[in-house]
Amino acid sequence: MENVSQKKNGGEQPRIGFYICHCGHNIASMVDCADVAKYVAQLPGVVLSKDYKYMCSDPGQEMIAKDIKEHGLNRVVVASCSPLLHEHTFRNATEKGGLNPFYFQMVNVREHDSWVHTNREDATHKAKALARAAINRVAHHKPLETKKVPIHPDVLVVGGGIAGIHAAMTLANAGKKVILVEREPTIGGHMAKFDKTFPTLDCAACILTPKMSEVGSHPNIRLMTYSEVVKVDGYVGNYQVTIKRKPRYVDEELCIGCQECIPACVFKEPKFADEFNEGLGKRKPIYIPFPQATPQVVTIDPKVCLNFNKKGEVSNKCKKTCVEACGDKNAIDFTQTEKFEEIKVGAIIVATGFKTFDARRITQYGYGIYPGVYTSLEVERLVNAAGPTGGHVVLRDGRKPESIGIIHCVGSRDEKTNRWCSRVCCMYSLKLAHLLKEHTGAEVYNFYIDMRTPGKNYDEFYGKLLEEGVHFIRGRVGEVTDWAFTKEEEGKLVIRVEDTLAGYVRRIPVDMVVLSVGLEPQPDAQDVRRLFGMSCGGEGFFLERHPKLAPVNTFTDGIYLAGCCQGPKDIPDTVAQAGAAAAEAMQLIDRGYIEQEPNTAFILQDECCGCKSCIPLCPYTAIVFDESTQKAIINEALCKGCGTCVGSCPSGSIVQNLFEDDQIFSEIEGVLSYD
Amino acid sequence: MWNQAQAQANAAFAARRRNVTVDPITRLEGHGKIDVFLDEKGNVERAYFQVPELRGFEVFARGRPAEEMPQITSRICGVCPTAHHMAATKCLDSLYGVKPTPAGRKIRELVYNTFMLEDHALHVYVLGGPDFIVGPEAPAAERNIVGVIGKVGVETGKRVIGMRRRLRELIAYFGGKVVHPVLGLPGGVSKALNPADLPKFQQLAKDAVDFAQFTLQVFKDIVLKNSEYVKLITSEAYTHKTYYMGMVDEKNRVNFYDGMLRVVNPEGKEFAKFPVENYREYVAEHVEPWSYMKFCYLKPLGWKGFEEGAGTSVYSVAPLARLNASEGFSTPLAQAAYDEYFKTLGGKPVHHTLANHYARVVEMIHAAERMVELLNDPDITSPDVRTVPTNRPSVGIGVVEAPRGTLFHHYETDERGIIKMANMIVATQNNAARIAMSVDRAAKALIKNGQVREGLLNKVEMAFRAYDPCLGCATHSLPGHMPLIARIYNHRRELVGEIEQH
Amino acid sequence: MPKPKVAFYWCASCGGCEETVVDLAEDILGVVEKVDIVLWPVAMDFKYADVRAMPDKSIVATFLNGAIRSTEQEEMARLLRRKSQFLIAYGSCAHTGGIPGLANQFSREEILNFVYKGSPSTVNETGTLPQTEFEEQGRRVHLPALHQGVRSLDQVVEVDYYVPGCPPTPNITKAAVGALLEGRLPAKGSVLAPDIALCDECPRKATKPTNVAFTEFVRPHQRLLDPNKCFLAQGVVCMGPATRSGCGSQCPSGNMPCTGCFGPTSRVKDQGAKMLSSLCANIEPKDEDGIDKVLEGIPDPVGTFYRYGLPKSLLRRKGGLPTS
Amino acid sequence: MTEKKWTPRLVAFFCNWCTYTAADLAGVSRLKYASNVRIIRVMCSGRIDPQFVLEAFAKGADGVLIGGCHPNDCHYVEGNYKMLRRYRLLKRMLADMGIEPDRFRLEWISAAEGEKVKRVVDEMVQKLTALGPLAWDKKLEDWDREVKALEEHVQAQQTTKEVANA
Repeated sequence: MENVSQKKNGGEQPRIGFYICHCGHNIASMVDCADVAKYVAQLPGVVLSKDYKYMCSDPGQEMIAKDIKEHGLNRVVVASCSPLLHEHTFRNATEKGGLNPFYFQMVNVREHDSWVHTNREDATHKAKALARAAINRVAHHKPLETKKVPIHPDVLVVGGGIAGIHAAMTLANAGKKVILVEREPTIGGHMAKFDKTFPTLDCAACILTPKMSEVGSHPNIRLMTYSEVVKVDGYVGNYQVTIKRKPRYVDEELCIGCQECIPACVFKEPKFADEFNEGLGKRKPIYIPFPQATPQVVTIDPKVCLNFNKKGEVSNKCKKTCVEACGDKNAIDFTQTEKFEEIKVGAIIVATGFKTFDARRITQYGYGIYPGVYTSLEVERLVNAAGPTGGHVVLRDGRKPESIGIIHCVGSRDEKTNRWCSRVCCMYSLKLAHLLKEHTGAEVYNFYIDMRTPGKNYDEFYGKLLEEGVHFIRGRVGEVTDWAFTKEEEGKLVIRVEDTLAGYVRRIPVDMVVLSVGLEPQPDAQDVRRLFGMSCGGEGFFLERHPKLAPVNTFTDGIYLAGCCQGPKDIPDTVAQAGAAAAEAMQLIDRGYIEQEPNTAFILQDECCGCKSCIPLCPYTAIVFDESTQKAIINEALCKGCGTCVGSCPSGSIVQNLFEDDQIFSEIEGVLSYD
Repeated sequence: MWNQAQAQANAAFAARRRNVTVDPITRLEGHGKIDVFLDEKGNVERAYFQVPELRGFEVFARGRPAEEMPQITSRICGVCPTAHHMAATKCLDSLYGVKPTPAGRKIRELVYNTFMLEDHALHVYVLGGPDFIVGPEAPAAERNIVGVIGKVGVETGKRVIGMRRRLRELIAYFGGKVVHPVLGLPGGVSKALNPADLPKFQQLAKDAVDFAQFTLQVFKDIVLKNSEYVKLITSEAYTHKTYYMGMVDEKNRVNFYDGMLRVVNPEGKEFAKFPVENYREYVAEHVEPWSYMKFCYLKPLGWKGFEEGAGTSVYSVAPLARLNASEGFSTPLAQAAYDEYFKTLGGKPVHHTLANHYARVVEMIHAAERMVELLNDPDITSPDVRTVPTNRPSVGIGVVEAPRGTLFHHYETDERGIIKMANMIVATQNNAARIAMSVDRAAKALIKNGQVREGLLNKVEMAFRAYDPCLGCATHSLPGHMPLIARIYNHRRELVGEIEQH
Repeated sequence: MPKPKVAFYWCASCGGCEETVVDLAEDILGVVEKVDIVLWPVAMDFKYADVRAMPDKSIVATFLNGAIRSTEQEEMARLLRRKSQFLIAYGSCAHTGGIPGLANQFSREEILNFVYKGSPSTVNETGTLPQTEFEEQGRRVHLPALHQGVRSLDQVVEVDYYVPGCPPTPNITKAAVGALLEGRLPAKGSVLAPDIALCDECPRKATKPTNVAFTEFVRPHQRLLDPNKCFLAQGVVCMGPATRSGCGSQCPSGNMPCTGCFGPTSRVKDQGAKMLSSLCANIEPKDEDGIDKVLEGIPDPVGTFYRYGLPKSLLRRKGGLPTS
Repeated sequence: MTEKKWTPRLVAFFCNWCTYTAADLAGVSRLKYASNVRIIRVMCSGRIDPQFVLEAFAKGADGVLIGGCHPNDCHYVEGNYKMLRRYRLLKRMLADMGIEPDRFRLEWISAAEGEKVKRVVDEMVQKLTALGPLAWDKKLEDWDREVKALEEHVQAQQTTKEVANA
């Protein structure tokens, strides 16, 4: 009556080899490895028990393979770091020794022991208990086959900023088919808004726009702008992604980008806030964000277009002069509606970027109160030749500023807002200082806490600025106010700051204040995280699988990170990371298949009573009721191995490979057997 | 532990000198125990009848949902599970203040009378009857069902077994199971009678009446025609003058399932008649330090010890008592047998313990007749078998006449119907005092001048078996049949003898 | 050749198991012919002395029912173990502790104090309690001490086979006896009943939907129950999915849910935990309040999930109770 | 162990994706917490069979901690809800069996919350220390002594009997 799954493999007696890794001092300093090895040596079924400096090293792995052959081991246990790190390494070593790789069990004595405890005796004791559990457990292990699942060769890139663009190009040039999804009407992201880039001061447009048009025309890239990912199903190698295509009321295929419709619009003058220019400029209901926008396709904004009513429905109230202008191109199509499209891809690169800090949150800096206070991004547009003022730096009241204060770390390194350093502000503040001085000849003051200029030629750039006569005042600005104490302060904005070098509080009157706002996660980062099954760090940026060894991987296989959605970084780092993400995706795809952890569940057909309790529990509808046998069966291809049905089967008739009941029971007994 | 081993070893040696058989496995679970103490002359000074175990259903019922009680309490006794099941179910009606539907009530009554009949039959042919049918002096190994079959013939044996099977099938039909049925719920029963199955059961009921009368005939032929047996039945050794209690309908006729409780005094005059809800005013339990069984007595009279006659407060239940406490039966054949019964035994009340066997057979006839009546009632096949309770539960009291006598269940719950207090007084407890008296009587009669007469325990156990004592019920612990062990101590309080009977 | 010797004996049980053996009805005559019953207290008179006198292992099979709660029972269990080739735990009490096992949630003292002092019909001004040793004018009378808690048979002596059920049904009893007489025996320690849960043989199986999501749990008395529909589909807790089959789904045929007397399958260590797991996982609400609301329908989880098996469950007994 | 002063035994079942990873993060971040905890990895909190919890207590755990992904974050969509529902009733049942509520805890800990692993473990160890040993395994041993005692007693009896019959 004993159920099949409970039987040991072939009834053979376990011959276990145990190895504990010193990991240099990482483990050995807190755990008495030799003592643990000595303890394990006398446990039932253990044939040999060793401690070794670096188990993951080649000699370490070879030792395992060699011992298996020489000592006829049939089970292997390694106590070292987290299985999430090296389980595969040691499974392979086990396999090299001629054993099924799943006759292996790993014990986490580093992340879960030596690194988190302070008492050597207790840590050693814990290591023994954990080892004991693994020894118990491994005896119940069974030989398993990893499933090979073919991979869909296409890649989805989410986000059309420089990160997404570069990743897409890299993949496309390598011959991979790429789908690039961008929620705005054009790709380009933040970089497209920049004027010049530090430290080289080459113009952003000059280096970015060629790449953009390349993307637009690349045979291997399918560009989906004004679109959003709304659903992600499937798993590594085989994702089904649903994409929402917002109606732009212009047919992308038919529109040739001649833009004749724009002057033809019934609105003679642009009168609506222009997002691309941070609201400093105006646009019409029918518009193209900026001249080099990709795709070169106009967009109609139903919120303001006369042809739509308040509810956003087509009212046909408008003369539709734009349609006339478009003529027989017939590109304008008011009947467009939201569409959903499902695509299949093997890998996904998430490059959804960042949002700049909302300067209103620091009221004492007066943004939104004093017209003379600008954010750095606004200034990027002001100094840009293609910007709302054609590159002339004039204040909202039209005056030319004679003195300018640039306040660093707005929304960065601040207990009250964001604790992290946004990494790019110092450099772009220097750049803006340079540009503003160049454009206006004004006195430029930089208010900084620390000047952070790591990176190639960065500090040199800082040096150059110092020579240009830009003022640097060290100290966090207390407030920006128009309350004048003295004659010369009148009509100016006064920046009050404690100069920590001079050691006293100063009041600097200026015409223009620039707030160097920090970088934040996108407001919808949490939704995006859930969409792709990723994790977020405490600050809300997406979490990489490992800060050093897997910086562009996420905890979900086949989903990679690029750019500032993972954390603040400058363009060079972003591009480098995008390349890395592309490479990771490629090595996944080019393998052609993925090996799936064989931790799937199966139902014992003779034992299942057909109570159907498990069926609604499966999130992947992998369990079905077979009317002919009157029993439930699991479709292994759909099973993802969560084991929920196993834990819930009232008659214990479902088994999960790698996590069988008796394996876990023996583990429980192990961790509790003290001596 | 060690001391007990010592004591037993010493006892062994002491006993061997008087060469009385001594059993090294002592104090066996499931034994009633009798400790007999002799005076200097070697005559009985005092005999203690003990029941050595207790399970405490009342306590572990706490925290359980009340609706589970019919199933939980039926495990008090697997010989009369239906009695506990039904008492508990009626207790739930009272707890939730809900009246069963006509069909619900009648199905309960049908099942209950069927149970009474088959349980009585079990006793007559398997448990107690063999004493008479095979004969009290017959070798022990023959005084059992097989012996009975040998005596009355395989055909009769088959008929008995077959009839019990069919009766139990009816119980199983409604109760799912025959041992520990599940039909009882407040306001009725869980399952209706499918009209298609009615004829089958009506036939059964008819056969049951024949069977009951046949049984009465067997009893008359084998027992009443045998003057030895009649002498035995009416002998002093098995006669006790006590009060009697039984459940009666509005015309004071025997009713097993429902009614008022009536008590008559040793002269047969009505002492009390009360609704079951007032049981605590009339019935009380007395604790003795030497037994786990509590001894019931009539509360208004107070505990007067193990006394009989005028001064007693001891009362008795079960068939003998039911017939004494009633004024007849509602069904003709039973009524006739009732009259003949008292005529045969010299008028009411009958004080002879062994007459229980006779009374039991009379009751079998009534149970069978009730089956016929109920199965011919048009309500019986109605699908409307249960009223869902809507009242807030608080206190419930339910009483039935179990084969072995009056059975009380009493629960108190919180507003969710979760048991806070459960109390039960079980058939055999009502008889406990009288049983103890029978033991003392038998011992005194059969032990003289230190001479322990053979067959002591045969005789004593016959007295027990007449009550059909269910010590399982009594302490909510032991099974229906009760093996015995008696120990004899001399005036120096030394164990001089130990006799077992199973 | 001599007939094989068979014995029936009970410990702390209600006698229902004995009744079942009697319920073999006609077959009993058959059994009686095939075997030599050496001990059967409910229906035959024998002296234990005779059993004791037997050579060890001379009884082929002893069917022992009832839980173990005292040394007396243990003594007898050990004696019969010694005399028998096969010791069979017969019925829920011997198998998993049975309903008396629910006493493992209470202490002996709680029981004594209520029964002899607290109960409303007891009159006991002197507060007398039964004594293990009571002396009256030099007369010493002994009562066995009640023991703390209840045990299944295999927690006391080695058991070869189990026949489950409260009580076991005649059909599986017959099958078990047959298997023994014909030597068709499964692995030692087996439960002599199908190793598949009750739904397999339940006539209501087809009416269980594949998407049951509990929005409430209904107690049987709270609603009229559909005589043909799966109880779980009606929101009534039914232990069937966590309970061995073999009884012929008797309780459902009486239109009441299974309460689990056949015990868990061989693959389950703790019947109650498994049933709890399956029921709860299928609750509909996701918030704690919503979940708790649904769970109000299970006011007594221990009594519901361990009705017959508390002593054999993983925890066996309530914590903090005296151990001796 | 016996002469060593008592410290609580805490068994933790962590899901692979969130809480186990958080424990790794706690390690990488070199956070320090009580060494009493023994972490057992399962793929999803939905896999945690109430039997595991009971077994842990029965085998001598003083407390059991379950860690899973935050609501809506389950790597397997809803496994954590399945566990939450079991938890609600299991906790009540354990109380009926005399196990204090503080000995059994469910926490949602995301992969980023290494800090929370430390906090929860330390809190729980503190509470368990205050509660003292549960020692269910010892309790059962004590209870089963009476069985052993009887075994000896019966042996003793056998010998006395032989003497008697000799």
